[in-house]
Amino acid sequence: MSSKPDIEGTYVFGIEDNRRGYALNKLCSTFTSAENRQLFLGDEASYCDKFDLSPEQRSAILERDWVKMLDLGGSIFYIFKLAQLDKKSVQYLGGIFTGMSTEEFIAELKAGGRHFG
Amino acid sequence: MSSKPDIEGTYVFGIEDNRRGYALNKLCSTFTSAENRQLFLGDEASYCDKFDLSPEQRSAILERDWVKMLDLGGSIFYIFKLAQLDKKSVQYLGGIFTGMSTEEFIAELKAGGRHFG
Amino acid sequence: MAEIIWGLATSHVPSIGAAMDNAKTHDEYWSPLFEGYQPARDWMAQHTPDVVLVIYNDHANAIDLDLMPTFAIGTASHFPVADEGWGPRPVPPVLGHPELATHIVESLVDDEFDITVANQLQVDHGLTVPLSVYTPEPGDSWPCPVIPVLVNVLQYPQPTAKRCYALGQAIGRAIASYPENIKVAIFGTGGMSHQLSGERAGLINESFDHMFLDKIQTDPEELTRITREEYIREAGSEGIELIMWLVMRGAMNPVITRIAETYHVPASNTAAALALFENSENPS
Amino acid sequence: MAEIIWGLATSHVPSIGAAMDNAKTHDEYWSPLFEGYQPARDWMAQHTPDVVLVIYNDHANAIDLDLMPTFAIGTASHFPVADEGWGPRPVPPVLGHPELATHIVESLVDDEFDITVANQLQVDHGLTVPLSVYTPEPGDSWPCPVIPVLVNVLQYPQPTAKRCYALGQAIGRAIASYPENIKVAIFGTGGMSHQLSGERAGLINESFDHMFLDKIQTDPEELTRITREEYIREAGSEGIELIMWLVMRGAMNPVITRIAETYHVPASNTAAALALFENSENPS
Ligand SMILES: [Fe+3]
Ligand SMILES: [Fe+3]
Repeated sequence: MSSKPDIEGTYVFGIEDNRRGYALNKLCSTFTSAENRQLFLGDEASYCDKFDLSPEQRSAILERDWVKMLDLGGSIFYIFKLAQLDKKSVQYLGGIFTGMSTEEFIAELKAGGRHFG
Repeated sequence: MSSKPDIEGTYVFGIEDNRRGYALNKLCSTFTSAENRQLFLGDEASYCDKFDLSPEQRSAILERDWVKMLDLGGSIFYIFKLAQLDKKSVQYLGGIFTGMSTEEFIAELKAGGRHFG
Repeated sequence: MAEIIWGLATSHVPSIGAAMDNAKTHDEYWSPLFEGYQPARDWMAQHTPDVVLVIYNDHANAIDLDLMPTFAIGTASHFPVADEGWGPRPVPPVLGHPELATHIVESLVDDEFDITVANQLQVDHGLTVPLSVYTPEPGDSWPCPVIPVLVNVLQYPQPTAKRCYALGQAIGRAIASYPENIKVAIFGTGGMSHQLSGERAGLINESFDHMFLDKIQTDPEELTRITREEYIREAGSEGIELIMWLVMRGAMNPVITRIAETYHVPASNTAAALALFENSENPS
Repeated sequence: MAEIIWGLATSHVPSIGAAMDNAKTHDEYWSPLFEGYQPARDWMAQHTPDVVLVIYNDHANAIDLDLMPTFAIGTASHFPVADEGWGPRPVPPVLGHPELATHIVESLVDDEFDITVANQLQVDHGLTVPLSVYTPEPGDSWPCPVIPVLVNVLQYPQPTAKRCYALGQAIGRAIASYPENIKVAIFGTGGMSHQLSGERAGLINESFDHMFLDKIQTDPEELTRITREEYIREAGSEGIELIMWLVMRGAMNPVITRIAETYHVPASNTAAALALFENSENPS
């Protein structure tokens, strides 16, 4: 019954998504500390155990299934912290989200960006 | 330059008080965990060291100088958590603040409370 | 369409909860207060809502010193009971109503209220004591889901009385536009006159309290013209909690019917009151 | 009486900061953007304020998922630079202006804005990148104190464009009523069109951007009539950050003078723009 707009090809993060994606986003939020980043990289699975992740969220994180993370309530700003740990750029993620290589995605941006509607 | 009203005999906790009393109130806020309550009671002085207290705030806490805590930016709702650790009631504090014994303070309340203005 | 069926104004001092938790309600000290509650409790037990909104303030428990919202609404599916420094109250878990809460937030933000969304929230005595006033013996669960609505009364500048009343009116519109046919009750909590610290600690102002108890029904607009400073001066530094009753009042119809009322001094350091109002039909 | 002397609208993408931090501003990729900044930088260096207000959003750093305010104002005396996941930016500490910030909060709450008070706050690239756009080489300290003004753009419902503009107008009144004779600059940050995730990732809408860049000066009222949905549809899920420019615009006079402007695609995944406006005298 939310008034949140439904826009094709676009995630609009709302209150219900916050609730659904809470554990996933919370986990990523802890990467603002160097100590936590080390802990995660040292043992990803047991780091995940500290959060109340759904099995789907857990495997999306461990398998770096970026689209699934978003589908399961992840917010791009939290998920990006995980990508940074992997030394992946927003352009890398953009390629994943749009089914392109990173190079193709960068080339489209350099050519003026992607146009819709 | 704050518009905070100045009312005799009354603490009005404002933004500047929050800033000034931050460490003191923050310390008291940690008493919402049983573990922290134990730690504090076990060694009050070293618990105090974990917070950026001014020397005056530190001694007000250790000496239970309740009026001074308020004067140094304490909020009654935070300070009361320390009083509870000592098993002191709001009536005990009321007595301190008004220069009465706890019994006298309770008696005034039972007689209809204290009237001003 | 959702509908507000009644509004309850009640003090929320922790010791009222403690009296119930420790079976002291028949003591000489407490029995006048709890006897005063009985007619309202009997009536409410006959008029059960599907969800309640509790307008209250946090007391240095769930809301951090770092970030203090003027108005916040809890959208979670459950709200853990806070440990306020002496262990959590032995009361059932508080369940939320995420769908209605989300609808109210969205409606209020569209209506130009700058709501803070409490996606996760622990609730303290400010919320659980009013639930106990409503339902003294909940057993394993409270009778219905709860939506916490938090108001800053701890740090100056508190919202003005006028803004609180306007928030209530906007909450009323939000509830009226919710598509499900559910019954809602709304609690305005805190007050009456009291002050915990300073040389005026123990302040009670019966004439102000009685004026407020009267006008909250008959002339809430007049109460919105009272300044923050006057609330603090007249009702005490903690008596300013009364502005939260205006949120409840604003959400109700212009004409409401008084079902029950009680006033008692003292409950701990406060004058305690309860006033129960039925939402009368709006002449439209 | 305090006075707003100019307003700067600027994108705040992290990579603009990273380009400066890593001395890449003369690279083929970055030089068009930074060359575009130069005229504005030269003018601002001649017109130095005593304090700046930065309207921005936090990006999952200082604002917790649990409690998300619509509008928050930082009242601290200093704001640590956040570690956003890859260590804090190597920039000077950000000092606040508690007196003016407190005055603004009190004035806004009186004016019926439901401000969250950030008594303590870490600041992320949303605030530090605009400071770097203003002052590329700050040395050991930024040229003046900063007041952070946070807007929720991350979680629907964001404030409406209309409400953001009204907030700006109220900030303008608050600054005008501050008794000290100080000069204030105000930054509206974020935008332009961009979208980071989903199948529309990489979206750029030049015609919307140019329309917005034009009307932010000449017809901001029209921009306030654009719905949240339309901002997201036209400017992308992150392009809705543009509503923060309206806060800046609202704080300025009805007539403002355009001093400099630049527009460039791409800066990372976004269209980046800068527009600098002098606050013209109000015909009174
Ligand atoms: Fe209270
Ligand atoms: Fe941003």
